[in-house]
Formats: sequence, C-alpha cells, structure tokens
Amino acid sequence: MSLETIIDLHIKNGAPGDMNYTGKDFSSDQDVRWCPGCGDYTILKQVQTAMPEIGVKKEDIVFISGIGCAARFPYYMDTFGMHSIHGRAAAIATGLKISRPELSIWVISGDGDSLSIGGNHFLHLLRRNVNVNYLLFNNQVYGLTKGQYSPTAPSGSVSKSTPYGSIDHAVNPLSFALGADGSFVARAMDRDPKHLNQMILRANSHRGTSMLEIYQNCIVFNDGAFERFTDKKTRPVEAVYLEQGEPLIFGEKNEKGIRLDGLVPKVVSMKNGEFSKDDLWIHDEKDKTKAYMLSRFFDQPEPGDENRMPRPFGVLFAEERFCYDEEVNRQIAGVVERKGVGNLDELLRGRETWIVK
Amino acid sequence: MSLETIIDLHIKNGAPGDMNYTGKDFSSDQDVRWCPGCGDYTILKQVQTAMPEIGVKKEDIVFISGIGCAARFPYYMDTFGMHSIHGRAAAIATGLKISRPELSIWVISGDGDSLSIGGNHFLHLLRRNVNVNYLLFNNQVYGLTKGQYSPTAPSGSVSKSTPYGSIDHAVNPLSFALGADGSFVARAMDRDPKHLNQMILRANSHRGTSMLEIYQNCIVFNDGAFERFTDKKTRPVEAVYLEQGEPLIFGEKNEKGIRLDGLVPKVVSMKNGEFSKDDLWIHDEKDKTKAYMLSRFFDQPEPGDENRMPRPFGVLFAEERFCYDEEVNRQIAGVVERKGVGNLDELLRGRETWIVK
Amino acid sequence: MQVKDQVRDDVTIRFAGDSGDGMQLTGSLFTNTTALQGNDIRTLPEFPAEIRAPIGTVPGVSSFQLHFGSKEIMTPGDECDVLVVMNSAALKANLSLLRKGGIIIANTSGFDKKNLNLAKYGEDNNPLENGSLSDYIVIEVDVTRLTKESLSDSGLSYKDIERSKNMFVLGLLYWMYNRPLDSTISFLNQKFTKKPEIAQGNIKVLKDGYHYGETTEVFAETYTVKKAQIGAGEYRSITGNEATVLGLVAAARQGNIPLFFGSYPITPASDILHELSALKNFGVTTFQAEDEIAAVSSAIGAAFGGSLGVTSSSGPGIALKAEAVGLAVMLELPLVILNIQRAGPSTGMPTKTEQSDLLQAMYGRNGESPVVIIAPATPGDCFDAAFEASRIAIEHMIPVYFLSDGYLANGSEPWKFPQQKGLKKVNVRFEPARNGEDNPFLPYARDERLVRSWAIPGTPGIEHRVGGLEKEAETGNVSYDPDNHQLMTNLRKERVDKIADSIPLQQVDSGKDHGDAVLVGWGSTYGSIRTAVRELMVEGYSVSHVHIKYLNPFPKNLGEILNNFDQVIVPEMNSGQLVKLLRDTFFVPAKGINKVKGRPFFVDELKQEVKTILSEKV
Amino acid sequence: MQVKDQVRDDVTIRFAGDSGDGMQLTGSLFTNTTALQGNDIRTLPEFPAEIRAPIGTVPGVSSFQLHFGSKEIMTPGDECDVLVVMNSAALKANLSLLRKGGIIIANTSGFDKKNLNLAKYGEDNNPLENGSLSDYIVIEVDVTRLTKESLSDSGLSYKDIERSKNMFVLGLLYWMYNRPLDSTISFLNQKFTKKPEIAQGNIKVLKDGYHYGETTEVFAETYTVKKAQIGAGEYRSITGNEATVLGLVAAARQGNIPLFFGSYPITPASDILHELSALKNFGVTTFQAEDEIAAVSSAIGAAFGGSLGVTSSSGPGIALKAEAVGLAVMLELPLVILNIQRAGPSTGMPTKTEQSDLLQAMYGRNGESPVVIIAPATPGDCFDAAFEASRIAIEHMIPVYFLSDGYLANGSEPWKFPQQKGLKKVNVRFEPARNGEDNPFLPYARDERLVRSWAIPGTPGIEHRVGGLEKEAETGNVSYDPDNHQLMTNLRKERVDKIADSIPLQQVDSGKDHGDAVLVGWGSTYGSIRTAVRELMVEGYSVSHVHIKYLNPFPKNLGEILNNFDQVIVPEMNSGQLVKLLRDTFFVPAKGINKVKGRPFFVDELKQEVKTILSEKV
Ligand SMILES: Cc1ncc(C[n+]2csc(CCOP(=O)(O)OP(=O)(O)O)c2C)c(N)n1
Ligand SMILES: Cc1ncc(C[n+]2csc(CCOP(=O)(O)OP(=O)(O)O)c2C)c(N)n1
Ligand code: SF4
Ligand code: SF4
Ligand SMILES: [Mg+2]
Ligand SMILES: [Mg+2]
Repeated sequence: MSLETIIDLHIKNGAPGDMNYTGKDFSSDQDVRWCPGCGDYTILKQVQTAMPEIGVKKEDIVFISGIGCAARFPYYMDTFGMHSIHGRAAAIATGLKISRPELSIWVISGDGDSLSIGGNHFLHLLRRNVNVNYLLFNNQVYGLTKGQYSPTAPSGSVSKSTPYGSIDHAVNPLSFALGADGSFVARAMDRDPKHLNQMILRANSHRGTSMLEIYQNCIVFNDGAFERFTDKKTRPVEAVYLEQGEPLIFGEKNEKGIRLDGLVPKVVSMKNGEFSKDDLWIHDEKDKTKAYMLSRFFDQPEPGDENRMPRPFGVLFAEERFCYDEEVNRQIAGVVERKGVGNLDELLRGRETWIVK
Repeated sequence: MSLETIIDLHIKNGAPGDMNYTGKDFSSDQDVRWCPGCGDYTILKQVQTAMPEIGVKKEDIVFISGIGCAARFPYYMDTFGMHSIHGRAAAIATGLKISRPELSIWVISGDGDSLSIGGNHFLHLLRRNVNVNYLLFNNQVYGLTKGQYSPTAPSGSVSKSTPYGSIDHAVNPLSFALGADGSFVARAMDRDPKHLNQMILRANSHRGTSMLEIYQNCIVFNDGAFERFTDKKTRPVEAVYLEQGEPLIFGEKNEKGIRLDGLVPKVVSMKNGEFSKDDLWIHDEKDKTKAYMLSRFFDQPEPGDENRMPRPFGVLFAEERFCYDEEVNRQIAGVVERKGVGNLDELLRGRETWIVK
Repeated sequence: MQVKDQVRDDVTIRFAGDSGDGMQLTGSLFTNTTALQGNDIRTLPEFPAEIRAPIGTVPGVSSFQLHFGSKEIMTPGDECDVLVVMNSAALKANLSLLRKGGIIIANTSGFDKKNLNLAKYGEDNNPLENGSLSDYIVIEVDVTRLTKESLSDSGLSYKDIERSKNMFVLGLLYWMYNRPLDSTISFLNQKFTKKPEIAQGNIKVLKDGYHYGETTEVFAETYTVKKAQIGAGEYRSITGNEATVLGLVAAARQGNIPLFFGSYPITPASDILHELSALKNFGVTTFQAEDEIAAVSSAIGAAFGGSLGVTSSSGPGIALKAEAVGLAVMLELPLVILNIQRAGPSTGMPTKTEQSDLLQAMYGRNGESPVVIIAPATPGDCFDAAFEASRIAIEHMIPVYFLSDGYLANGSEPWKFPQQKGLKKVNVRFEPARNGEDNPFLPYARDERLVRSWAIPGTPGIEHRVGGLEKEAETGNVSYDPDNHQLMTNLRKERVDKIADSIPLQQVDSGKDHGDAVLVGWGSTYGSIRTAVRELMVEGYSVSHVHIKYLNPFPKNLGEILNNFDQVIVPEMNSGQLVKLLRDTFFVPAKGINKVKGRPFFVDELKQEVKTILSEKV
Repeated sequence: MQVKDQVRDDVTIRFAGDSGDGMQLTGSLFTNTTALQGNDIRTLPEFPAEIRAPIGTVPGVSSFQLHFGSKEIMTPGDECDVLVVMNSAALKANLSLLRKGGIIIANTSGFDKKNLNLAKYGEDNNPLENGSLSDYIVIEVDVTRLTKESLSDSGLSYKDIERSKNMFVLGLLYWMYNRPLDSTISFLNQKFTKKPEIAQGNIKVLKDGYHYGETTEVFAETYTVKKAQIGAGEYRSITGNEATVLGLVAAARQGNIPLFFGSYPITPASDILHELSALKNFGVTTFQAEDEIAAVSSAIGAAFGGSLGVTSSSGPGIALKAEAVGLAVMLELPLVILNIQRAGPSTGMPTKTEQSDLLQAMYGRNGESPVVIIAPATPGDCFDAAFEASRIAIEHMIPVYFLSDGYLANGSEPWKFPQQKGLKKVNVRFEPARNGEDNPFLPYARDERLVRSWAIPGTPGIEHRVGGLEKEAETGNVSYDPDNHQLMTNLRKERVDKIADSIPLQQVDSGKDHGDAVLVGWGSTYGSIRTAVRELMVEGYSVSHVHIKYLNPFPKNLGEILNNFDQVIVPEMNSGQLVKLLRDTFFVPAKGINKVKGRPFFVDELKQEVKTILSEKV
C-alpha cells in the first residue's frame, strides 16, 4: 500500500550519477559575473569544495535563491537550481522540500533578500524547521541595486538612499533566528575559508533549517564592513571562534577569555593569573540562553577598550527537533497506512447518492 | 525657519477637544459585532477605560488594524481609525507616525495578522522602534476565517485545515519580539481586566514600539485555549505576574518561586524553609537575557508537575532607545536648520544651465 | 377543512433565521430529500459577514434558498415562493426577496418584544400585526413553544431542545411538499450515533412538525412537484468548492503525480483547503502557508519538483500572488491558481459573489505574461473546469487561472458524478535521465505544441538552472539579447494560443447558431442566462446563449459564432470585463449587462435588460 | 593633409567601454558641452546588467549614446555615426548599432590578446586586423599608451592614470566636433577640488586628446553641427527620474503639504529614492521600507495623515503593490504610484526598457477598482506628468499611476525648466474642525466632482473610521447592501471619469487633425513617433501623431480625433496594450506596431512599419 507516483518511477529509472566528485564537478558552464574581488567568490568556492563531501548525488541537490548579487549563486552550481524572486526562496524551498523530502536543498540569500522583503518567510521557515540549508550572505548592503543600506547595516550608514546617514536600528540576524526558534544558528565569514567550509558541512549535517550567516564583503558598495574580523591583524581580538565544550578564548596570544558573571558576560584576561581557562564560559551549543547572549555580542564597547566583546563565529546554537517536511510526510504515510490509498471512484461518489432512471 | 504646512495650520485652527473624557466617550456609534462571549469585548472595554487616562485628545488618537476579528476594533472606538488590509497595519502605522509624530497611534492585530501574513512588517516595526502601541490579540486561531490553526497554535492542534492535527512548531510571539529587538515586550490576558488595564497604560507610556500580547479567548473556534491562566482556580499555579524589582512568586498561597540556578530557572518551594524570597529571581525588565528566558516559560513540564514553569504576565522587557519616527524628524529638522527651507526655484534650475536666445 | 394538493412546476423556498438557528442544515436536508425525490434543484446559501453577530440582529441573519422543480432548474430562483423566518430580523433581511402573494412561515416566538427591538422594528411595531404584510400569506407558527412541548419529556437540556427547532420547521415543510422523512431520519441517526437521545429528540420534533401540518388547519394547500426529466444515472449533491477539490484530485490521479496545495485561508476559498487537507491518502499534500505569497511560492517549488502545484485564494489574496505567477510564467511550470472570486475591490464584501477578476487574471502582472484562464459555469462544472485547468497546466507546463466565485463555491446542484475510467488521461512527460550524451540538455527546447519538458530534480544528467530573468530560447540561460526577448515574448503568447488546438470548440448552449442576438456569458451566470434565454426563446425572441469556459485562449471558432448574430450581449456580474476582451479580440460592438451587487442575476431582470437592448435596436 | 570641416544636421555618437572605463561620464560631459553649444540633444545610457562583470567581457560593457543636431532632436538616434570602443568587447557588443560607413574609433590596447580572448573573439582573430570591418572607417588610437605618456611626469598613480583615459577620447571627440573644452575643464576642477593633481592630470589628458586630433593625420574630417532652433530661454539638462522628483516636490509645494515617499529599491526606479532622500529641507520625508508592500502601505498611512503619499517601483515590485492600491481606491486618499517600467515579465531584463504595464495599472487589482493613469512622454515631461499625477491625486483624493520607463528614467534632454510662479496651484481642502455641530460628519459625502473631503487626524469633531470593506455612501460605514455596492462601484468609476472635465483636451502633436492615418502613442515612444511622423509627412504621407498623456480617463475629445482618420496605428513597446483600450473604448479597429526588445523604436523601423500598414490598406 503506497502512493507511488511516476516521480518515484522516473527517479528510480535514472542511472545514479557518478559519486566520485571533485569540487570542479559542481562548477556550471556559466561565467561567474560578480565584481572582481567580491566575497561571493570565496563562498562559491567553499560550497563547491564542500559538495563532494556531503555524499549526495549531484542530481539530488537543488540551490534556490531569491534576487540580489548573492542570489545569482545557483547559476554557478552544476546542480539543479532556481533563481527565483526577491525574498521568496524560503517559501519556494519549503514547497519543494515538503514534496521531495529526499532532495538536498540549499537556499542562498542576501541580507536584503532574507531580512528585508523575505523576513516573513524566513521566520516561518525557521520555526517550522524545514530541513534545508540556508546560507545568508550578509554584506550589510543592497549590492545588486547598487548600494542602498540594508536592514543589517549599522545605524548611521551613509548610502545612496541615506545621504545623511541611516537611522534604522539594524536587525541582528542571529538574534532574530533564535527568536524565531531556529534550530541551527551559526556564523562564518568569506575570508576564513577553512572555517567556512567546516560550517557549510556542519550546516549540511544538521537536520532542520540550518541557518548560516556568512559575512561577505561587497567590495564595491561596502568595502571593509567586516575588515576587523577578516583582517588577520585585528581578527584575534575582534573574533572568537566557538567550539563545543571549549572555553571562549581569544586575543592575540589567546590571552583573553569570556566569563559569565551571573548573567553578564565579561572579558577577562588570563595574563596576570587572576583567571584561568577553568573560569571561562564553556561553549554549549545546546544552551539557548547562552546562544542568545552570544548573538548579542555586538560592537560593545568601542574598539580598543579591553572589555570589548569579540564577535562569535561558529555554531551558536544547534538542537534536534522535528522537521516540518518529515512530519508532513510521516502524517501522510500514517493516514495511508490507516485508510489505504484513496479510491477515486469512492471519493467522486461521496456519501449519499441517488439514481435517476 | 521651518517647514510649516497647511496641516500645521489646519490642526492649529481646530478648537481643542474637551478633555474631561470618560470611557464612554470612546465608544463609537457602531454596533459591536463580535460573537457573544468573545474575549475581544473585555479588551475593548479596557482600552476604552484606559483612554481618558492617557491624556491625549480624542482627535489625536488613531487606531489602525489589519484584517481579522480583532481587526474590527477601530470601528468601535470613537477616534480616528483605519481597518486596513491583512497584515499591513504595522506598515501603515509607520507611515502615519513618521509623518505625524504627534499622534497617539494604536495598532490592533490578531495572531494571524501579526505573525502569519504580517510577520515581516511586525519585525521591522519592532526593530525600528516606531513609537506606536501594538496590541496583539492572540487567540491561537484564525477567527474571522472560521477556525484554521494559526502560527501561535500549539502543534497538534486539530482545526479546519488540520483535521489530523497541525505539525507546525508554534511561533513564540514574545521570543520573536525580543529577537526582533523590540524595546517593550509585555503580556496580559482578556480575563484579568485590571492587569490588562495597567498594561495598556504602561504600553502607552513607553516611548517606542510597545508590544503587548493579550491572550484572548475565541469562544467559537478555540474556546478555553488560555483557561489555565484565566481560570481563577488554576491561575495561581499557571501564571506568574511580573513586577519590577520583585521576586518571581506564584502558587496558590504564593508559596512557590523561581530561582536561577546558573542560567537555568527552577521552580522552588518556600514551604519547607529551604528557600525564601531572597533566593528568588528578582524581576528586572531591563535585563534582556532574563526577558528572553521568561519568554520561553512555555508549558514545561506537564501540568501537575511541581517544576512546571508558570507563564509570565506583565512587562518582560522595556528599554529606552531611539525611536525611528523621532529620529527621522530630528534629521529633517537638522537639515532644515543647516540648509534652510529649500528654494524650489533653485532646485528646478539645478547646477548647470545655459541660455538659448 | 379539506387540504387541497396542488401541482407545481417549480418552487423556491428560503429558510432564514439567526446564525445559530441551523438554517444552513435545514436547507441542505431539504435539498437532499428533494434531490432524492428526483427533482432538479439549485441552492444558494447566504452567510452573515460576522462569525456570530449578536443574536436576533439583522447582521446575524443566515439564510438558505433552494429552487426545485419538475422542469430544468438552473438557478436558485429569483424571488421565493415561501419564506421561512425564525425571527423578526430574518423577516426584515429577507422580505424583499419574497414574491408578492408568497407565503411567510413565521416563528412567532421570534417576534417578541426583545426580538422586535433587536431587529430594529421597535417593540410596538410587530410586522405580523401591523398589517404591513398584507400582500403575503402569513402563517404563524410558534415553533419554539411547539418544539419545547414536543420534547418536554425527553430529558434533553434546554440548549439541545432550542437547537432542534429547525427540525420542526423542516418537518412542516416536508409535509407541505409531500416529502418523505426517511433520508433525514437516517442522517440524524448517523450524525448523532454517539448521542442517540439527541437523534431521537430531533426525529421526534421532525415528525411533530410534519404532523402539525397534517393536523392543524393553518394550511390550506399542500404541493406536489413531480420528478424532473433529468438524465438517467447516479447523482450526488455537490457544491462548487467540493467539485473543485475533486477535479484537482482526479487530474493529479490521471497524471499519476502528487498534488501539492499551498494556500492561505480566505473567504470563500478556505473550504477547498479544508477538504483537501482531509485527503492525505489521495496523494495530496496541503500546506497552510504564512501568507498568499508563500502559498503560491511553495506551489511553484513543488511544481519544480514534479508535483501539480495548486494555490487558492480570493480577492486581495489573489492580488498578492501576481508577482509569483509572473515567475511561473517564466519558469514554464504547471501551476493552477484557484480564484474563488468575491465582491471587491479591496476587502470589499467577502461573503458576497462577483466575477470582477477576469481582467486581473488576464493582465494583472508586470510585463507581457500571458496565462491560461478557465471558468466553471455551475457547481458541478467546477469538477470539469478544475480538471481541465490541471490537465492544461501539466500538459502545457503553464500557469492556469481557474475563476470560480462565491456563488458557485457554496451553491449546490445534483451532479451526475463521473467514474474514473471515463476521465481523460493526463499526459506527464518528465525529461528522461541522460548518461553522458554529447548534446547538452536544453531546458527550454520545445515540442510542436511549444511546450518545454518537465525536468525534475533527481534526474541524473539534466541538472540545470531556471529563473525569472529573461531566458535564452532553448538553453534557458539568462539573456539580455533584444531579438531573443522578442522571440521569447512571442513564444510565451503563442504557446497559450496553441492550447486552442486541443480544447473543445465553442458550442452554442441554447438557441440557434445565428439570430438577432447572442448572450455570451462566462462563469456562474450560466444558470441565469440559460434560463433567461430559454424563456425568451419561448416568448419568440431570436436569441441564443453561448457560455465560454475557456477564456484564454478562446476556442478557435468563437469569433465565427459571434459573427452570426446581429447583437452580442454580455451579461456579467462586474462592470464589463469579458465584453472588453470580446470587443478587442473580435472587433464586435458587444454590449454589456452588468450587475455589481454581490448577488447573481435574476432571470427576470436579465430578460428585461435583453428586451430593452433588442428594442433599442429596432 | 588638410582636414576638411563638414557641416552636419545631426550626429549620433556612441561611447562604449568597460564598466570601469567611465563611458557614462564621458557621454554626460559631451552632452553638457553640446547642450551649452546650443544643439538639441537626446541621450541613452545603457548599463550592464551586472554591477561589475569581469573586466573585458561583453556583459561588462557600458555604453552611452547621444544624438545632437541643429534640427529638432527627439531620439537618441537609431544607428550611430561614430562608435568609440575602448576594448574589443565594446566593439562586439555594439557593432550592430553602427551604420554602414560609420566611424569606429578603437583603443588599440583594448584589442590585445587578453582582451580578444575575454571578448570571445579569440586571440588570433583581431577584428581590427581580419578585415571584418571593411564596411566602416576604422580609426585606431592607442588611447591607453597615449594617456600614459601624457601623464608620465605627473606623479599620478598607475590607477589614476588608467582612469583618465576617457578624457583623451573626450578631447579627441571635442576636436572632431569643434567643441570648446572650457565647461569640461571647469567641471573637472570642481569635481576634484580636493585633489587638484588629479584635476590637472585629467585636464592635461583632455587637452592632449584634443591636440592629438589636431596634430596627427588619422582624421580626414572634422564636423560642425550648428545651433539648433530651439525655443529661447534658460535650459538645463535633465533625466526622467530627476524630472520626476522635481515634479513631485513642486506639486507638494504648490499644495503646501508634506511629501511622504515610501519605497523599496529596484532598477530603474531607485534613483528617485536617492534624489528625494537628499531633499529633506523641501518638506520631503523618505522611508526606505522593508519591501514594496510596506512602501505603499506607509504611503497610504501618511496620506491618511495629510501628506501626499508617493511610492515607486518597477516590474515585480509594482505587482506586489496591487493589493494595497486597492485599499487606497476604497479609502479615497491621495496616492501616487510611480512605475518606472522595465522589460518583463517576472524579473525580466531589469536594465532594459519596456512599456508593458499599462494594462496592469488599469486592471491589475481584484474587483472593480478604477484608478487614474498618467504617462510622461520625454525626460523633461516627467516633471509635468509627475506634477499632474500629484495634483490629481490630491485634488481628487485618488490613487494615480505614473508610468515612466527605463528609457525615460535614464535618458536626458535639455529642459527649459519652469519657475515656481508659473506652476499651477494645487488645491488641498482639509475637512474643517467641528464644534458640536448637530449634523454628523459624513466622511464619504462628495462634492460636485464626486470627491470626498480629506479628513485628517488631529481635527476635532471629525473622528471617523475608514477601511477596505465596502462602504455605505455618505456615512462610510461598512455596508453589504446590494444596491449600495452597485452605487459605490459606479461612483468609483464616475469619479475617475469626471477627472476628464479638468484635464486638457487631447492635441494632435504633429500633422493635420484628419488624414489617412494617425499614429497614437503614449509614454517614452514620443520622440521616435514624432520624428517618424514628421519624416513621413515630408515624404508626402498623410499621417499625424497623437500622444496620450492622460490614459485614464482619456481626454474627452480623443474619440472624436481618432474618428477623423482612416486608420489608427498604435506603436508600443509591448505586445499591444493601449491598442486594446482604444479598440474597447472607441470601437476603432486600431492596429498595433509592437516591439518588445527592451529597446526604443528606431525611427526607421517605425516608418517602415507604417508604410507597410498604409500600403496594405490600398
Ligand atoms: C520584488 C522586488 N523588489 C525589489 C527588487 C530589487 N532588488 C533586487 S536585489 C535587491 C536587494 C539585494 O540585497 P541583498 O539581498 O542584500 O543581496 P546582495 O545584492 O547584497 O547580495 C533589491 C532591492 C527586486 N528584484 N524585486
Ligand atoms: C490578503 C488576505 N488574505 C487572507 C485574508 C483572510 N483572512 C482574514 S482575517 C484572517 C486571519 C485572522 O486571524 P487573526 O489575525 O488571528 O485574527 P482573529 O480573527 O483570530 O482575531 C484571514 C486569513 C484576507 N482578508 N486578506
Ligand atoms: S556589488 Fe558587491 S555584492 Fe554585488 S557582486 Fe559586486 S562586490 Fe559583490
Ligand atoms: S470567531 Fe472567535 S475571535 Fe472572532 S468574534 Fe467570534 S469568538 Fe471572537
Ligand atoms: Mg546584501
Ligand atoms: Mg487569531
């Protein structure tokens, strides 16, 4: 008793693709058309590099994007792809994933696409926990439309549409994702390709919506927005890498740490022997309260101040939870199990009929 | 040097309204058409009761709603009002507030209106901190369309559109609001009118977006959804009222409290003398981490279990922060100050001209 | 007194009462019994806009009209012959719909002071007493009291007793129209299997209502409506929304593909979501999305994956889908957009009917983005139209608008349901896998019908990318080439036009294929126009009726047909939309008859308007 | 060699190079100098779709075409006379736009192996060498090397030197066309006040380019284009988007109300947001919303509060606003929707032009929801059209669509700018405060133009509620009454129609008021149609040109005018939209000439098509 359709038959009939992929196998025949030097290139590279490792056949992978510079991504992947409309990739991916749960689906979206026009679908994707990977290319600007400030741009941003500086309070994408009950919330950056690669693989292996924010430099309209994290000189004091079960350590010589004083995170120094590793905040990606606190490590106080909080990179939060797509299909299977595959003629007859002679 | 328009002149010319209002003055001539017994009635009553206390002239008050049962609210208020379209009240209110910052604006919205179709505007209203009061009538169902489950409905909800039970993971409105950087996040219920009234007044006095979730009983399609909080018998164990600077105490005889064990909130009893008030979590509405933890006090463990977390009512979070509408107008005033009121003829001429004879 | 039995060709009854009075159920039960008796029948439920307006008020009135007969019945009737009113508000709201000389059956307890006040008659102004109803036959029955008496020994609660008073009315009407009680009795037994005492109570009241007619002397006449001459076969009763659901499910089945339904609730489309959500064992997945944009987008996503993507809405919700439908036009994927039209603009009058979204379906997107448009004519025809919409969407890889409306959605008719074996096959042609073929896969290569292939993820060797940017012919790559854009624009139009090759030619529904005037309709006006035309023909007018189901593309012979008439008259429940398309396409000086009142045409008003137009001409 | 100077009536030059080559600036500077010389001029910039496609590739080519003359110039020219190409990709992308016999000025360093490969010519296939350009006059100049030499002693960085090579070309062209350098020099000095060494470098290169022309022998001719006969007065150069901004600001000023602009960026509309955001001291508030729905909604909110609400977008963004525009129709508030059309459907070709959203503006909402539609004809006319759109929105309390397009938006023309004192007043009539008057305030009471009053919050005694549900006439209360719905539907239509009383009558733009054929256009096709018609008239054809600015309602006399011609021909950059409205409204068998290539009509192709139609007739 099943509901086998010609999709199933069709798919089964295809000879399976060769699985000895290299990154190059995922590069399509289309010329890549981002601005030279754009951070999108490294991200593309890392995604292509990660693909052979996820163990999925090429034909079972789909990249879906909205509109924006980032959203051109699918064209460059030699997989199935859809470059859809602005802000709606999450909704399209939801429909595809529910109806084809076996596919590996990757949503590619910019900060405007995800958090401006697409905020609603993004919220609902996250809370439903549809099992897709969501890569949010955050460059704090609208690239494709040539440089207006975006919802993640810090207030005061001078842009084409804010000649006197923006007065919007920026969206914090990770706080938002946690508030929306996202089950996997992580951050990476274009300029640390190794870490980015790890994060892509972690996102892939997480069951549920894996939301990975990637700081991406827009060299043309917002160059240097993340320089303090990507520049090897400032990175040690400005960034902290999260490792499950490990203390929060950073600094040029790993001499700094973060400690919880009650509910207040504080930067401490391990130089003068007052504090050691054992006193520090141990990262626990299952702790939602901690994750929420981490998501708010944002540019305070000013650079240079020794209490300045570093920006966390890595997996802030990960929890196992039902996935919407799995549950939908489980529910359907359950009904089929109980009631059998529906009989169309019975359905057409309905409950009550009469005969006219 | 100013930009006085005929709006200013027009408004100044009007004789000010009489300010000795009673609640009745806010009742319009329209018949109230909710189902008999609907929780919306009490909320209407409390809003009307609160109005005379806010010290604003009737003609300066505007109620804006989307679509839904709740959204009929403006018709019943003898103020200015707009019953707009589904999910867009926040955006409409933003436009009105920016352009008329002196008005007292109230957005009335249902759980579907706010968190389903309207999620994006709600997010952006909250993060921009537009100075409006947002009353979210949460009945965990789509009332007006006759009983489909809503995004706040607990999973498993059997409704017209989910005959086999819903499988959506519910949106947590207050976590969402905090994730969206809302500056005022509070909860009340229809069946505790006194507290509701206080909350309405608190919301009004907060500068910025005041988001007040109100549990509202839909007697027809979701009767009893909040009964454990509203029923005088179960309320003492199921609800905890938050008071700034006060410990989190609840229970039939106020014998229970909540204590922070590291980052983990625990229910403790003060009966056997092990814990006293001094050991408890002291409510601090300025602490965002605590607020976030409070927002997640949700039905765990099962009722009856003595560690069951009560649902918090009151102001979970309140912070002072720039309001978008004020800043917009401050920025405009600044430019006018610096540049003077623009000269249209100069603007029309532009920078470079030539004369043809 | 001897009760006379009269034979009637057709009768229209309207049940009206408070929302809580069970008028919809009463109407449905009468409908079922009547259909089982072999009459032809059409119904029109009317709901209040409020969920439950305060009891006893005019806004809270709910009503159900049914029209049955021994002749062909195509409308729920213009004015009614019998008006049942459970309270004074019901009378106030509905009196204008009763013909002069008609019968009012009034529940007198609904005319007490309280009710009179609530209905805004005023407590001293009882219409049953003040002589204002002298044009009608008024039959007063104290239904409330009689029901209570009937159940005084039953042990049922006050509430349960109150709730069964509609059964008294139903029994009474059954007696009046010589209907048997058995089907209603078995319905009640089934509905209340778990509460047999309630079943028994209801049945008792039903019978007492029947006997009340028999024994009291308030009625002078009973009526017999003989069996109608309807085609032999097995029938069921069906509403438009139900039939729509069946049409979709059947088409997906006939193509052996899954049906993915993404929707967001809205009146009067929600029932489609409700019904489909119960059909999980029919290859149906329903997704209640966060809004209409997500609803249509999810359907597009599913269509990309090989499902029939369907979305439904009404009014403002349809407007919101426009952008995504444009994407589907570019992607060339099977998508059905069900628009259960309601009265507009904006929020309009959600519970009322209208057919004012035709031009929106045709033109309501940015750029040149042609789609297919199909409209059902009757509740049962929703099955065929939904089936056809799905078939065309799948076989032609194209978005199809299905334009039903509130009147069809909730109205019902006897339906000679089809059997699966009689249904068309729906041909799905998935692009096959490739194993290292040399020639590259061309996602936008087309067959002779200009249809591209359905190349779904999971198929090795045909990985490709689609999107909303203009695509290069054949390769589907992004292209800004001017000539390519012209070519693709033309192709998108031509592939719609080509569908005309495979749809049925237009038939003349009633009347000759030439004459003084043809009434051209579409959608739910079918019954009214058909009846009007047939009556006009009997009166000697040279008129015909053409009803268009395929609105884009039009059937190939439509222009030819129209040219055979001196006048083209287009009745529509809008301010003139099809009429514009006809004028533009066929250069005919078509004239509109337009009604925008949230209500279907009355046959009489239609006939009057046609006569006026015909006389103007002379 | 003696250089001859030739007099030319008009010349079309196209500058093309990599996005980084500064072609837009070069074009603009040439334009300014030329305008200052008294020529009539039109320009057409073309941007690559990518922000910065890889250097040297065809997708990365940016170009700027300008057409100037001593006669009336109404288009940027069909084919160009001179094509400047900074690299081989620029040649590849633009060669088809050069007339046979035209001049190619090629920067030879852009034709090295690397560039030839990038342009996909292949490194051994240099078009400058392989004889493929034998139909043209090719002038090779090693601009890159010459610039470097020119600045070898300047101390400027490599990058700065590279960046000034466009000045060499500009200088060369100035010499060719006998233009003075002074305005460009003063521009450079101003632009680089803070970096005088760069200003000096650029000026040197400019002059060296000029002298290169003078001293080398590569050029056989120079050209003189005399002053044009354009109306006396003071002019500035203006693009369509700039003029739109000015029109809005001026209208709000003339009404003395604030302008609230809610928008979400999209090509090619974004510049309007950019420009307006800098005008904070003109009573302008700009709000970059989270999406198009919020953008239009915020504008509606502001309009409720007494501001002129304006929103702008293009393509898919306009589709998204449909639902909210329907609300504004119901609310009867002043709202202007700027649609800077681009090539569709869906995302389409965002950087290309089209006029395919007319029917969407007319019909793209649920229900019967008529709006006003106005379209500018030229960049400068965007001022008048935006002013009129705003004036009508305010004075008639109604949403108005303003349909510009990418071609108008970015194209420029000399504009005889108006003075404030010559502008119309815009009459704002706010409902006055009430002090306990007996008669209740009726928010939907109307004046003789069927306009309701603007009743803004803050006004004592007129508190009231509005909304998207059908409203009762006068009171504005929610109403489901059938007759009221008909009445309101009619009123909403009539109040649009009544606007025809106050707009100018339609003029015949060129030609007689009767004849064989009239070309009826709207929007940005103005220049091409006007030029074509004038040329056809000279050739002896009996044709005229009518250009419609007010598309809904049409001017009252339009039908009359059309009836005076045997043929009505409607050229449009779409598949036929205005033509449908004309056929439907006036029953004329209008014919379309349609081009959907993302590019304006060429005068010659238009003339050809008209001739074909006229000959068919005979
Ligand atoms: C409905 C719609 N609105 C607006 C646009 C214009 N638009 C395209 S991309 C974009 C924003 C891009 O920003 P982001 O998502 O951050 O991507 P980025 O270009 O920075 O990678 C906008 C506003 C559009 N294509 N469609
Ligand atoms: C664009 C649009 N989509 C859908 C609807 C139908 N609709 C009206 S109200 C509503 C949901 C109401 O739920 P909620 O906001 O929770 O309000 P409640 O009725 O429960 O107070 C829906 C789906 C609509 N009017 N407009
Ligand atoms: S504009 Fe910015 S984000 Fe877009 S491609 Fe260029 S550098 Fe990258
Ligand atoms: S349906 Fe529910 S929410 Fe709506 S009015 Fe009735 S009780 Fe209230
Ligand atoms: Mg971005
Ligand atoms: Mg609700």
